[in-house]
Amino acid sequence: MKVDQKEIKFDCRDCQVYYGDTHAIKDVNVQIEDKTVTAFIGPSGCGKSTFLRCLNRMNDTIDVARVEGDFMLDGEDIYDKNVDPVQLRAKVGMVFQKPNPFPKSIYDNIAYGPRIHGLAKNKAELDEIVEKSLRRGAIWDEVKDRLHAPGTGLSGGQQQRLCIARAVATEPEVLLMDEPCSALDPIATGQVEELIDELRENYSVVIVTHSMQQAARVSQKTAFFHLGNLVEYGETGQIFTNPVDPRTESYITGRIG
Amino acid sequence: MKVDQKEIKFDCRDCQVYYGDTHAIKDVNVQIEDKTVTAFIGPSGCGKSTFLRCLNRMNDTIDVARVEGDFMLDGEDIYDKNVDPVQLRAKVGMVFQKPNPFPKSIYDNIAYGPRIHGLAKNKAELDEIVEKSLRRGAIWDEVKDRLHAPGTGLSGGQQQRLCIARAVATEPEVLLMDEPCSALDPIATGQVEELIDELRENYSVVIVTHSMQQAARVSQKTAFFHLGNLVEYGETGQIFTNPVDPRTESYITGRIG
Amino acid sequence: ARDNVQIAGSSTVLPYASIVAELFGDNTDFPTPVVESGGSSAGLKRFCEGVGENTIDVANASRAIREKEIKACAENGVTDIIEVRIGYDGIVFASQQSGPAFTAFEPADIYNAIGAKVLKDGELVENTYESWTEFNGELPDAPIAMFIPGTKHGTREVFEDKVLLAGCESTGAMEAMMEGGMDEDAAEDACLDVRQDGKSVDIDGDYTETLSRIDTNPNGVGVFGLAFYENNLDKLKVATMSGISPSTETISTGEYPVSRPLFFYVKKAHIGVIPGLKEYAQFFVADEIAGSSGPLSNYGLVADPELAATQEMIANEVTMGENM
Amino acid sequence: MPIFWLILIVLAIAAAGFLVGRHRALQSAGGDSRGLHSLPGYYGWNVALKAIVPAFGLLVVWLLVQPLYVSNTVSNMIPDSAIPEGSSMGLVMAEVRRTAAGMDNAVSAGLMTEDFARNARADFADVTTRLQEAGQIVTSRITQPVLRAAQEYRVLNSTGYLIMSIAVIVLAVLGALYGLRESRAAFRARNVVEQGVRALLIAAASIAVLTTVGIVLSLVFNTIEFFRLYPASEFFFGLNWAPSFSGRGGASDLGIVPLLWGTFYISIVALLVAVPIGLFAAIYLSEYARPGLRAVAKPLIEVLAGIPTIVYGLFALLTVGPLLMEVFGDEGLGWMQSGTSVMTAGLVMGIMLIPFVSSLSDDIINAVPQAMRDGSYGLGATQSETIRQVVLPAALPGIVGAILLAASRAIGETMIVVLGAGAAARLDLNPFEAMTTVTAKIVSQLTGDADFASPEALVAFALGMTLFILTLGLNVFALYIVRKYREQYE
Amino acid sequence: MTDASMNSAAPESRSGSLAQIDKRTKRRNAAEKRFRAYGLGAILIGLFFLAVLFVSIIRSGVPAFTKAVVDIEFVLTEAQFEEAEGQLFKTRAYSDLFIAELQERLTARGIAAEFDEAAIERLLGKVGGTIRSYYQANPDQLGEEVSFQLAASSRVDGYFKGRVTRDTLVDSRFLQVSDLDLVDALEEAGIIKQAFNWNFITGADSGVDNPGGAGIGASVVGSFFMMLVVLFLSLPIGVAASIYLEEFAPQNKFTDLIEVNISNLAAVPSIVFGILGLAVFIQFMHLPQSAPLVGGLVLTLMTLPTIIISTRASLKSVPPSIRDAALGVGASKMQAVFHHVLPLAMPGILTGTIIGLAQALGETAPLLLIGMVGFVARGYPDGFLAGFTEPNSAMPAQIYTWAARADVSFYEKAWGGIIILLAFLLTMNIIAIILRRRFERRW
Ligand SMILES: Nc1ncnc2c1ncn2[C@@H]1O[C@H](COP(=O)(O)OP(=O)(O)OP(=O)(O)O)[C@@H](O)[C@H]1O
Ligand SMILES: Nc1ncnc2c1ncn2[C@@H]1O[C@H](COP(=O)(O)OP(=O)(O)OP(=O)(O)O)[C@@H](O)[C@H]1O
Ligand SMILES: [Mg+2]
Ligand SMILES: [Mg+2]
Repeated sequence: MKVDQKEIKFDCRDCQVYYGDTHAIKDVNVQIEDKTVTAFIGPSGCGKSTFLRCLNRMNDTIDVARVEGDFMLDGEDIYDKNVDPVQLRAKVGMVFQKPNPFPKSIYDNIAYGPRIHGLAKNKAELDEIVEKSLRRGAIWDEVKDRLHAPGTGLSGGQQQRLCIARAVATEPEVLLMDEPCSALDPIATGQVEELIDELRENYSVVIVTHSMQQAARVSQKTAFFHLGNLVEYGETGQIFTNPVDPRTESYITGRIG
Repeated sequence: MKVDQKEIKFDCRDCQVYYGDTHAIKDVNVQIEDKTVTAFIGPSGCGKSTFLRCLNRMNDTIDVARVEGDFMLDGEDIYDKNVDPVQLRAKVGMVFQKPNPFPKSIYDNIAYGPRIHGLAKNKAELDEIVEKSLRRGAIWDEVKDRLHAPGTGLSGGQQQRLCIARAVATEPEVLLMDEPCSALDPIATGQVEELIDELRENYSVVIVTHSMQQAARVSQKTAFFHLGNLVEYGETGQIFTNPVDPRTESYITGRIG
Repeated sequence: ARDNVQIAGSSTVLPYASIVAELFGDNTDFPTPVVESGGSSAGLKRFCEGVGENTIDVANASRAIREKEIKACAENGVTDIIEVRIGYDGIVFASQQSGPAFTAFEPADIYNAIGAKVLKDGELVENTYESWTEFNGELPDAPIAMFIPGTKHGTREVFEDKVLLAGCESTGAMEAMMEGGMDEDAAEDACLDVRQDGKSVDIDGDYTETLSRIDTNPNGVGVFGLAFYENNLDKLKVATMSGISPSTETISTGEYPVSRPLFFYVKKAHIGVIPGLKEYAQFFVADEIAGSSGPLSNYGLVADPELAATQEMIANEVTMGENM
Repeated sequence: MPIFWLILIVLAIAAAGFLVGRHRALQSAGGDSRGLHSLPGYYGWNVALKAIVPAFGLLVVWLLVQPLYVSNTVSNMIPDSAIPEGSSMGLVMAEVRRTAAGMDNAVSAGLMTEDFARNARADFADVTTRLQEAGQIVTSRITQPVLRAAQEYRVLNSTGYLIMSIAVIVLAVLGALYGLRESRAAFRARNVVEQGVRALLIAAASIAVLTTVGIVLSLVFNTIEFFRLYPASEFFFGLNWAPSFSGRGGASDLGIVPLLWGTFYISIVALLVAVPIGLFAAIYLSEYARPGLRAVAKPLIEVLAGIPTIVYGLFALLTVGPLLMEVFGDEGLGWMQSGTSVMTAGLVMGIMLIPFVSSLSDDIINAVPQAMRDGSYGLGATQSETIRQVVLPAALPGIVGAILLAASRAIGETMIVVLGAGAAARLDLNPFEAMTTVTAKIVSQLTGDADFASPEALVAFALGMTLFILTLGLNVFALYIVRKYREQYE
Repeated sequence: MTDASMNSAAPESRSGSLAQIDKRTKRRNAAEKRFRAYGLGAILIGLFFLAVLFVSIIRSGVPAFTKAVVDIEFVLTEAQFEEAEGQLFKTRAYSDLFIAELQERLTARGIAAEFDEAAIERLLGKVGGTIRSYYQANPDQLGEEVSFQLAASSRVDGYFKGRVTRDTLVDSRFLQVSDLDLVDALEEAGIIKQAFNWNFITGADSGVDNPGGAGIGASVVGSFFMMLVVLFLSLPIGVAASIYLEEFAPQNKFTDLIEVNISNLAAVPSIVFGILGLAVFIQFMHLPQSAPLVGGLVLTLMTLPTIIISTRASLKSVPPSIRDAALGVGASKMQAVFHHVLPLAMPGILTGTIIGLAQALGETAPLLLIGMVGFVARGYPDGFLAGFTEPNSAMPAQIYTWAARADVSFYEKAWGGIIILLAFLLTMNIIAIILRRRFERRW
């Protein structure tokens, strides 16, 4: 859809992930561009989340997970031992597949990131950041009256948007979103998609989605995973209209939703 | 779509739910038919999950939640103090919005329900039930080799299907499904929808979904919730093509995905 | 720097030491000494740990220090020790006030009651006596239940020496053992064996524990210190031993057979370094305190007839080995 | 309290360093914390840590070394002839220290001028009386060498402390300055501070190892001594425990087996009481009880853990024992000889251990996410089924920890055993027989009147060592089992 | 149930009215009820034992809070003072003076009973110390009339409390039946009466022949300082160690070693910690003997395993998704732990602390070896810092020694001491319990 001279943000080569003995990601090579929305699609259990979690080293927290290969962010290997995963994660934000708000107030959920990164000089600025993030997460109207109610008392979709707002609040350069709209109604989905579009102007966004339509709407690049392999990666338009690999084609055409 | 002489399974009158001071469900009256799929739609946070949880008294477990009104299942008030919520829940199964597999093996996750209800006489029968349920949950192929791996080590979509399979395994008369396909790819979604269709032959199914297409595909009746009110309830075809309430219309037409 | 006298050792001496320590604090300008309990063994061990402020100055003991201990002391530089005998502790046999009439014992009775092997009809057999009358018709017909000091207690030694061994000899059991092929040492050892079928119960705790056992068992006969018994006259009745009833008088004259001396040991090197140490030792054995009308005797300690010699010894700081 | 002040000064430097470092870092980023690598506070902490850690390190080392150095120098001043017969250099040095301290106090009370105190020619008889007048506790007459040494001691110490104070303060300032220099935007202050915290955490964890080393060291020499006096094979395999009171020598049987058996038996009985009661109580508190009941019952049950064990011991002796006697004694079933038995002690110990199991398990059960319970209820499970099959397995690692803790306490308990189970070591299967435990015997042999160099007293150390090694083995085994089990879940 | 029946209509077992509970459900509900009853039963058993213990403690301990006192005015002349001070056994001299004075006054009042000096001596406790310390502190009162309230002997005290009766009393040098007439007469005259025993709450230990002078106050202070040390060392160290082990430690031999070590330390008999404390703190580090500081250090080592084990268990129970969430917004592991995990684990940590401190507060055995058990009657420390280093006892040690003394009134005091110990424990716990309730939540 867009011209191709974008900078490469993530350059991943020969990536392998093992969970104990299971080989979950096999030989994946992919280059994620800056200021682009990249969609990961593929059947459930094919390794989308796993690969996404590699990009900000969230797999470090799973004991049994083992990651191999090169993951270059702006030319630097993020698995290099000089790299501070914390700094990496501040740069590469993440929205998890299962909403996981902190058992704290809604306000504190959002304010936590800015606080630890020192993004606000004072309370007023923090308030501002919180409001702005909640607005971007399309949840402000629903929670503005109960900012100090616990985040765990929200509905499923609200929690999901809260987590999106929380991730956005720290202004990451790359945002990894694992099925961010799975529990959202069409209108909220639209708002989040708008947010993604807006983020794309400055940042790079990677989104996992099961909705082919959503992938087509928001992404410029699409990667199709299957059984741990990256089967096809290319311009979204081309993937959806003219897939090279027969597996991609059968997945796309088997489309129902 | 179908003729209307179906039996009434659930008859809910003047239902109110409060979370502390928040009035989450307001004056809802709805009659859910037997051998029918009823879809609950509505914007995120409108009270769909809350109402669903009322139908098998899952709200009992939330301290702050208070339920009022009549919920008649086959003519009996399920909130009557003679009613055993355990028996009720065995009859009215539930798939939760957030997949919540037990920290046990996949096999034990499924076998749990049949075991406590004594549905299997011996190990072989239990094996059979487990396999059948996993097949119905469209996850058998993915997990058949690791039935004794922990259920928490599955991918998001796999967990969701595991939970569906788990709910089906106890053969409930009514199945409440809170966004059962949110983390599923189109093919898996199709399989689950097939399951729902199959269940409809004997049972009553209530499904919460954000996908209007899905609602249209699988349901015969649709209820539209908005801000805690049941705005409109009727034949799915009629709701989608010819909504009475302007709010319904604007929600439907605002449709994107 | 430490300003108080630090004492440790026997819990039998502790009551007397606590009386003296309190009075010493009340009557002098020195701070009240600290008296730790923990047993003669632990006390002497710490005493022999070395010389210096972080070691104790005085060890209380319910028995005389042993050669091996003196050697261990010397290895650690504790060479000059002043031995102070403060008096005697009488050991009595008492039973519940309202229990059967245990009023007079001979060592032989005790041996017959709890010895492991007894002479029955001229033959050495496993002790199976159930009741006291079985071997002595004058004793009440009550099941045997004796509470004797556990092997951790110094009292046990006196009990073994003065009662069990004596009883063993006088019943002729010892002779029978030696005839059976044992040499004298082995026979003595065998005499001290106590039956293990529950008729004789070792008490590792204090006399209060023995008292509570007697309280719950009307047939129980327990071994107590004289002072403890005198404090509990309303609960206990005492039995004579070899016809002598125990009292400070009969013990100090040596008529009552079962008693033992109590000691404390002073580290001479600490005298002049630890304030009040010598004063404490002198105060302890002063006539007003340890004499026969002093508070110690009043509490039940049997005053030492040779107290004057002890006083002099302390005044001159005569260490063990130097004197007599 | 000059050291107290020194510490305060260093802390003040650190506090100032904190503020300045924070400020400098902010400034280097143009006043905007967003330009910094870490939160401004971390820069502050970095400076503070750099001020405190080396300075306190020096302080500690100095405080350890200076007395050694001073004593050494001063004791060289004291001729051997000045050490009285039977005394030791150590004692004379104590006298020196006391004299020096007395002079310090006298000077500070104004009874003696500093000059007088320093004057090496001062008449020592005069000093003695003056000190006595000043209410200082002076033992006998102060001798010439002691006075000289005390004066030297004071001088050395005060110069030493002066130098130390200066050095520590300088080091603190230097550290702070170094930290300040680092306070630039790009500096990874958080990582450095976190490294520091991590080092602290590791240090804390290592205390356990140090304690173990300490325990082993304080037991091992006496244990070796014991085995020199008593054959190891008889100790480990002997079936009879019958120490004779020492002094007659050689006749003691010191076999550990009956004691181990008693320990095992009594602990098992105690756990059989404590684990079911504690676990059920925990379940009821966390799952069924109304908040009001829980708020009251839980702390009350915790009080059971705080009642001194001597109370339990007396409870066993005076109440439980006679009660059991009525049922199982000669008048009843005839299994029981006397009130003291494994049963008595085990029951009472079990009561004491209830809160160890109940309170901890309650917290852990409470922490199991509600979603787990919901999942189970949604399938039509009853609450008890949910608890048994979902909640408890999820909480299992923590519960196992609680039970292990209770078991450990059972093994280490003394008073209840002494009063409740008796002092007799016996190998018997009948739980109504009196038995005793290793721990109880450690205590009784250690606090006894025996000759401290005899096997009867030293055996306490060997018992302690053996118990230590046995429980170590058990714990290794438990760890292995827990690991293996944990792999199935999670 | 066969495959066919599962496909066909709903299984009969579960069709039918909800109010009509089927057999299986009945069975399950019965099981549920039983389970619940076991739970409730367990709690009731726990509370029952607590109640039994409490009742027996209180019943035996309450008398310790009162004592029989002799109320009398007394004049001590300068000359008498000088003379008494000149003796070695000064307190005896004072008490002789007092007894003589009392006898005179009684005769003057014409008390109806027969008595002599020995009888009065038997009625009185050890009063010399009190009188001497009074006149030493107030020399200006010499020659003035001073009103004293002095402890009566423990037998007289027992007579007032019903422990000693005319029937059970056996004549001894401590008290004779005939003396009781005098006691009755004095009581009528208002000279002997029962009074609240403040000295028991505030005082220090006394010699075995002076139960009237014994108090637990000094050892409460000793326990207080020990608990300060334990709290401020074991809680931070324990929590820090657990955080390291649970959150940061790599799985390797060294951390396994630490882990095994910690659980092993929990099983080490407490007296062994005393051996360790004696060797390390007193003999090696030259810390003072009988000092609360050393006691605190030993108890810290003893409590650490309890706190570590419970902290680890509760850290383990915090779901990993919370950690993920924090890490996902760029928090460091350290921040995730301190900001999110630790607060959620707080209830368990506090429980461990409560139990650990309770255990430390009631422990005697390790104190035996570092010199805090026995007779430590130094009174209150001068100043806060001195509280850590001056010789002192601790409550359980005090109770333990009292329980072993021959005079029954010490036994009563031991139980009274237990009441105070429990009061101390409860105050200590209440803070932790309030904190714990604030941290409790479910998610
Ligand atoms: N446990 C709770 N405590 C307090 N408020 C709650 C709780 N659960 C839900 N709510 C509130 O009740 C309202 C309805 O929530 P509900 O979960 O029923 O929404 P929903 O329709 O399921 O939304 P979604 O599609 O996002 O899942 C929301 O405003 C929500 O914030
Ligand atoms: N913690 C884990 N331990 C073991 N296996 C795992 C774990 N997490 C994921 N897997 C396995 O790795 C494979 C890839 O999982 P992943 O979560 O990446 O799938 P996904 O593409 O995100 O699927 P979904 O769309 O269902 O979320 C799956 O087969 C899954 O079962
Ligand atoms: Mg996924
Ligand atoms: Mg919902």
